[in-house]
Amino acid sequence: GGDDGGGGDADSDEPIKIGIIADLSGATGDVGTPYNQGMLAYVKWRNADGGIEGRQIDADSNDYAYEVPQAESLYKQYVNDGVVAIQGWGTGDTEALSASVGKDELPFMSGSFAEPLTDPEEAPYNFVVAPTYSDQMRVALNWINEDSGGTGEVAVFHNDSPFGQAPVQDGADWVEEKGYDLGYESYAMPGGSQNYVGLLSQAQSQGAKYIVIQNVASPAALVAKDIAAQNLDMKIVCLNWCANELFIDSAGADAAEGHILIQPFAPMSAEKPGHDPIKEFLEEEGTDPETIGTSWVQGWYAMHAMAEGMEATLADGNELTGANIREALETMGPIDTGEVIGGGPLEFSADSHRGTTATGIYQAQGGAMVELEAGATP
Amino acid sequence: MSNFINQLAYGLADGSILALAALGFVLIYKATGVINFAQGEFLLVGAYMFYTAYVVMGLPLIGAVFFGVVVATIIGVLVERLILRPMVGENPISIIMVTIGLSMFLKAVVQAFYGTTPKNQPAILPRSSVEFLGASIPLNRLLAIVIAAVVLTAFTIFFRKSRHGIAMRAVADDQQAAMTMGISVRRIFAMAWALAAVSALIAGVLLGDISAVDQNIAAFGLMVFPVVILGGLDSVPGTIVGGLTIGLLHQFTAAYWDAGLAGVVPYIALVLILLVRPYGIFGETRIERV
Amino acid sequence: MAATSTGIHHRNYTSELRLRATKTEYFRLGLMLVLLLVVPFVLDNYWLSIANTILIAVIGAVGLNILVGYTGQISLGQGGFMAVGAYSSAILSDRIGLPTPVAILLAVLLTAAVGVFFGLPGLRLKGLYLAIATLASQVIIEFLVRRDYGDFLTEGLGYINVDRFAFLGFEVGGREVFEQQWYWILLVLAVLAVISARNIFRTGLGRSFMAVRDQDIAAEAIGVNLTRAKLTAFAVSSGFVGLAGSLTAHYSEVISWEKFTLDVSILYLAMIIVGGLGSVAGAVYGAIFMTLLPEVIRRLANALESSMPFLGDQLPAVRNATFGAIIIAFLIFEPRGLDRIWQRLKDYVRFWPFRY
Amino acid sequence: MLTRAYQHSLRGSHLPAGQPLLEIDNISLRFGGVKALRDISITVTEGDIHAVIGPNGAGKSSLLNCISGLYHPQEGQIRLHTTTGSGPEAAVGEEESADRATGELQTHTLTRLPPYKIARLGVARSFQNIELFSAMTVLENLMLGRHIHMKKSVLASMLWLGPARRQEIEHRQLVEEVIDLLQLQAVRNKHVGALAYGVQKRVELGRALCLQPALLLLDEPMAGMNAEEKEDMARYILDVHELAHVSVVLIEHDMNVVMDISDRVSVLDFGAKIADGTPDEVKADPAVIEAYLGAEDEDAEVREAVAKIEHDQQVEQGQSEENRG
Amino acid sequence: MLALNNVEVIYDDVILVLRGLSLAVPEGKIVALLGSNGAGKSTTLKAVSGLLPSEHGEVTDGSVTFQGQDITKMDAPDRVKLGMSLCMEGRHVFEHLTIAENLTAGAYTQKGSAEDLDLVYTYFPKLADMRSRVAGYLSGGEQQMLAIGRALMARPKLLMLDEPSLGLAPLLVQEIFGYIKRLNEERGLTVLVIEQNARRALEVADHGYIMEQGRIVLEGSAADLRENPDVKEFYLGLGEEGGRKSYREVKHYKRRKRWL
Ligand SMILES: Nc1ncnc2c1ncn2[C@@H]1O[C@H](COP(=O)(O)OP(=O)(O)OP(=O)(O)O)[C@@H](O)[C@H]1O
Ligand SMILES: Nc1ncnc2c1ncn2[C@@H]1O[C@H](COP(=O)(O)OP(=O)(O)OP(=O)(O)O)[C@@H](O)[C@H]1O
Ligand SMILES: [Mg+2]
Ligand SMILES: [Mg+2]
Repeated sequence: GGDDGGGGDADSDEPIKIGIIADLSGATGDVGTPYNQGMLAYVKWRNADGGIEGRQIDADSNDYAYEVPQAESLYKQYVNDGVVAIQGWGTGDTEALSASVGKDELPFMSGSFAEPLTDPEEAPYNFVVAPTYSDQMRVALNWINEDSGGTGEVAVFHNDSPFGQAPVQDGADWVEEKGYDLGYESYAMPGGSQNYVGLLSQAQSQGAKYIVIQNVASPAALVAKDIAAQNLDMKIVCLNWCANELFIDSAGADAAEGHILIQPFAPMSAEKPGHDPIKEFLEEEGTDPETIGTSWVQGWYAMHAMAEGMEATLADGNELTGANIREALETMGPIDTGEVIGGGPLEFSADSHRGTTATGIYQAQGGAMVELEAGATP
Repeated sequence: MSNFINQLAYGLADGSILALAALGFVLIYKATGVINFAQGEFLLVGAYMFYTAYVVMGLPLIGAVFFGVVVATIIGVLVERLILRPMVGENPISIIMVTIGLSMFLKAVVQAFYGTTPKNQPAILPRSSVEFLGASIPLNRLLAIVIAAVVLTAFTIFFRKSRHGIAMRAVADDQQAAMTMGISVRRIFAMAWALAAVSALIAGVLLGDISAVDQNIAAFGLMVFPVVILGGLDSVPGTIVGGLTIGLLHQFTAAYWDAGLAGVVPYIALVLILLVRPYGIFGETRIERV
Repeated sequence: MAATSTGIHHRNYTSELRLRATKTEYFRLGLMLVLLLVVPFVLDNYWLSIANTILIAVIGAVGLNILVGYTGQISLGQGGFMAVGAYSSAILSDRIGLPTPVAILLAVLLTAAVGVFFGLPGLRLKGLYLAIATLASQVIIEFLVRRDYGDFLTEGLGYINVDRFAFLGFEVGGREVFEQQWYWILLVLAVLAVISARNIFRTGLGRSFMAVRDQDIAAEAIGVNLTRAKLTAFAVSSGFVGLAGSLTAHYSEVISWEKFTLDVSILYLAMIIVGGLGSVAGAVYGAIFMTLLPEVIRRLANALESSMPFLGDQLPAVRNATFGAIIIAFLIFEPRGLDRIWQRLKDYVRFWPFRY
Repeated sequence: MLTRAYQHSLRGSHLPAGQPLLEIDNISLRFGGVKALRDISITVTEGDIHAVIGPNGAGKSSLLNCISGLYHPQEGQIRLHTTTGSGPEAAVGEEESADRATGELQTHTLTRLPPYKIARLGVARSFQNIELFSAMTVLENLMLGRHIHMKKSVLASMLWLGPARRQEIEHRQLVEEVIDLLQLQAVRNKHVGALAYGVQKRVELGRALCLQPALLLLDEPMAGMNAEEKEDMARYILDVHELAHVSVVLIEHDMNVVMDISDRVSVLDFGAKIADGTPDEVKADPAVIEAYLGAEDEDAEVREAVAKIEHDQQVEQGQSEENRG
Repeated sequence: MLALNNVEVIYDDVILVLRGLSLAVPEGKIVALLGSNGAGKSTTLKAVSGLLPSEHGEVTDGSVTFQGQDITKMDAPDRVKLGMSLCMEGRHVFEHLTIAENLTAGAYTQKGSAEDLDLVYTYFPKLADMRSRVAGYLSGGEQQMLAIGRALMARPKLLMLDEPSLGLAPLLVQEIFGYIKRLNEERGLTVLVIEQNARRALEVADHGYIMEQGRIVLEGSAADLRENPDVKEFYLGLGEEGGRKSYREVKHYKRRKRWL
């Protein structure tokens, strides 16, 4: 039993139960760990701040090691524990659970920004808190179109999985739709490679000057290293999961220099108003804000979006159930993120769970992420 | 043409490192009959040990290498002593499972100490490139090939010439009979594991240098399987042939076909080769006489 | 088996061929049945979902044990074969619109056929070489499913949503009863799987599998067609595995390639080794053990965390290390698995207090 | 002659005694540069115990392996004669009458057949180093001997009730007779791995017998046994031969055994046949003595005794042949 | 030279195989150990050469001394260095090694010497012809020769042979026992031999032991044993009247001798 546990009456003061499915030790543990820390930090901060309408958040976070079966098992545990919402992580678990969360009426946010998840018809309880991979790809193509002066060749290197493929077709469609004079080819990046010179040579024979990468940081960094070693005249445009400090650090400041990072969540170095609470919190905790990476900020604001939805539900005097949270998220209007996400607010509606289409564009300069443009939209 | 040479160099470099990683695997199998699923984690541990010595403890390069070798030897011997020795004589599948458990354990321990973020390590091998027939080949790849070649040759000679080589094979064939020859099975086992750990350390350090010191190094271990099977589970020269073949296959598939297939093609090649040569290219045929 | 028959006298072959002979054995069986029947009424949905996971794992592990434990063909392709069962069943029922049980049946047959195909190298390869060749089948199947050429499998979605299990007007209900109803379905299937596997090894067919494992030359010399025996073993085993795969699909209602990775193959291998190779009961124990172990470790670790907060960040690593260490320790302690421990326990109790 | 009341005949051949059963025709076998067999021709007659002897490495085991299909000679042919309707299948439950030859003569060329097909023609064997299914019980090993006679449907096996069970019981009866013949009752449910060496050898013989063989190939069944155990084994082989009328090809190094129990002896050396004949002829052959037997070492007393026994035996044999005629 | 005092051996903690066995091998002599299958002969040799631990066996009582030194708990390889060499039952050649490599492995403690190799090759010329053949493909008898030759490579003072004639042709059995005698006479090698071929063993041996069920039941000089009527009947296969009985004449039911 236990399907209501954390919900209860509008004016109960029981803690609000949230389940977190985190990757702390699996394939994406390098970004999954700070993301999870960011979420938990937010919870701590918010609770210290009086919680949500006076109620504390009780976030139960568990590692699923990036293994879908473990995610499913955790999910069932959370459902049984009576959580009212779930924070997921990867594409695999998000997809695997999207039908279940729909049936169980549990709002679900995650680090997977695939386009189909924004469609309430397809995934009624999934909310995407950032521009989708496809939107990021569109922004990237816009930028490339401009940077190249209207013609050029683009090679898309993507993780060889649905996560990697997610924006590939949409990108091609975008080029066509916009009538860009850009060549567009996509290449799968095999896992576990020790160099991408083979891929680069294919890109080279295509004549590509731009490499859009939809993958995590380590392989993207390897591409940067290889480009540097080969003295190739190519510019990398990283989307989301490789658009972070890890990419720059792993590649080394030299190899990363000049590459473009499409990152919807402003890193600490961008100094947005939304970073203030984070800094405050960190100073209290005695942590140096400089050491905080983008993924951490992503976690913080993903949790923020969820908390705001809950707050709106309670503020409306509604019982805190999944369905009510969903409705609140859809109807509450913009959620302020202090310009951290896409340089503006998030907003969901009943027809679209696409929080925003805007993203920041950064460039690696001197080993840091330097903002080129905030709130770029397709 | 220049592109081809470039790919060749990269493929050979990856292949040499693969061969080194496979060498440890083969040594263990040859002497003890154990299939070590934790070979990738040995690479991982090796890379992190070196990182600890070189970056965290700030030892000079030589000192760091020495430290790494010593620690790797100790780990190899400990693993043999504590985990594999009690399993002597058990079903090979159970032993495989133990090494799988070991791999989980080692990986988790590395994670507990070093976290999941990749570590920055200053370049050990020069990053500059040399021009060759119009191709620019990074020096670190070339040096990786050279180092691997030296180590592999040393090992091959060791096994050809030294009586330990024969002793190892004898132990692999029949432990009891080896004992009656005065061969200390324990010593041979410990030696095999220690040597395997050391060769894994070298491979791990090279890998860490050309890509990054992170958890992905362990994943490289999975590629060891097609290598050793191709060359023959118990053949030292086989690791070289297998390593280079797989390295090149991988590289050329990525460069001239579909990079996504690069992970699969070695396996397809492997199955095809096995159908022609069921014990790999140099593997010892299992003797079944009645 | 030998030990259990001490002091029992059979009057005819029929009675000797029975699986259970003594009153104690019948008593144990009865006890177990009662337990199985009571389970859905005492467990909450979460633990029921674990029970369901175990039941599916039982089917898969029994199937794998037929191949690895009984026939001696090490397989690392379990995940791939489960994927075949899952995807085919999902497509047949969802897209083609076949009734679920029919889809499952066809999926089982298809997986058996695919198993035979990937078992072909087994005709020439032995031992570890075969193991690695089956690793190749895992890699290849996983790649095909992940790559999904022509969007044939998932229609570009990357995953398939599977409709709720329904048959002849019956449909599994919502959250309240979902786990319970599945429990009954899975229990029946798992019990059937276990019984039929045991039956196989009471007959000549099963013996010929074991003969191939123990001494293939001698097996051939007494007339066992190795090709046929091995391929049959691959087919039967893959059939069970395909069933487990397609049940996974219908039970979890969504499938993607990430559910059938090499880790799954290794997990199942762990089940049968920890449970006991070449023993149907062992596969069952192994499935239970390996499904519960991470759960138990997680709960223990979480409990520990509150008393030892410094563990905090390291918790997942500590948990994984513990998991690995337990497997190692367990196999060092008893390489022949839980089944063996159980046998010894029974002997101990039976002969107590006269131990020698 | 002694008989026992067994329901099943263990003999799988219906050729009349004295007819050629197996013809080995100029076979040669090479392993790389090693010539294991050179141009060997041997004919095994139905109803005989045919011994093959020779120094170590002469190719005896290889010859047996060629017959049972584990090796394929590069040259030459091996033919097995059977009669239609007389395969082991038909022999189940039939009453045995030695002189009945049903159906037509059929000749099978074994040289290219895989081992399991040869086994199905009724050629059963034991191995030089025991090759039992060590993880199984004696009973299971013997039941495996029935493999070629059993139906192996997957579905029926899974169901158990009905055909599968009936079949198990049916074949179990014959197996029990073999257990009785070889006195294996006490170890029926033991794992063979745990049995004494001599008993394992007997189980191996039993497994071959369960096939209801037309021809039984035994590779050094008495190696590693002391005098007493050899006597037992000899007795079992003779029982198989005399009670079940199974033709036997026997490899053995103990000359006393060979000379005592075999009807015919072929001698190999370096892969070639150097002699062929009755035990007495072979024993007297100087080539055989030089290559194999060595200088006669038994004291005169023993030799005399042997000669006397042999004489008695021949007389006895002569009588029994007369009786038959 | 070698003495076993009251040795008790247990396998797997439960199977009691040797029950207080004592025997002595004097320096420079050949001693034969006879007994039926499963009597514990091989176990005795394993206890002497330290192989029991690798089979879950253990000497639980008594002691083994070699040249006055207590070696009951010593590691197997160290015993080889002391000069004891065992040629195991069932050959146990290294299948994947060539004959030459097998012999080299045999000389592991001796750091290899060509002289020993030549010695073995002169004793077993057949091996010399086949030196680069892989041992696993040799015929049974050839493997047996190799196993004995390999044991000699360690330059033992005490050579222990477990059923050396197993599977050997008569001529070769004769030869092998000839070599044993020769090695004993020419090089003063002490030999402890287990044999089923009792006639042959008692011919070359100076002393014999007969064991049953883990105990010595009869001992004496080889000559005495040859004349013992029980030994004659049960080990030498001679009929009661002294002549050899034909195997054809063996009864289904016959007298068995057990010394218990
Ligand atoms: N599979 C094989 N590969 C290579 N050589 C082989 C093979 N089988 C047998 N031989 C060789 O063929 C020859 C004959 O061997 P075989 O085993 O037939 O001898 P044998 O007469 O049975 O001897 P023994 O009495 O010692 O058992 C030997 O020299 C052996 O080395
Ligand atoms: N590793 C072992 N574990 C358990 N029991 C064993 C083991 N080795 C031998 N035995 C048992 O010990 C007893 C004596 O065995 P051993 O091999 O010493 O006999 P043996 O006299 O050499 O016989 P054989 O003539 O058959 O070689 C046998 O009953 C055997 O079953
Ligand atoms: Mg032979
Ligand atoms: Mg013995």
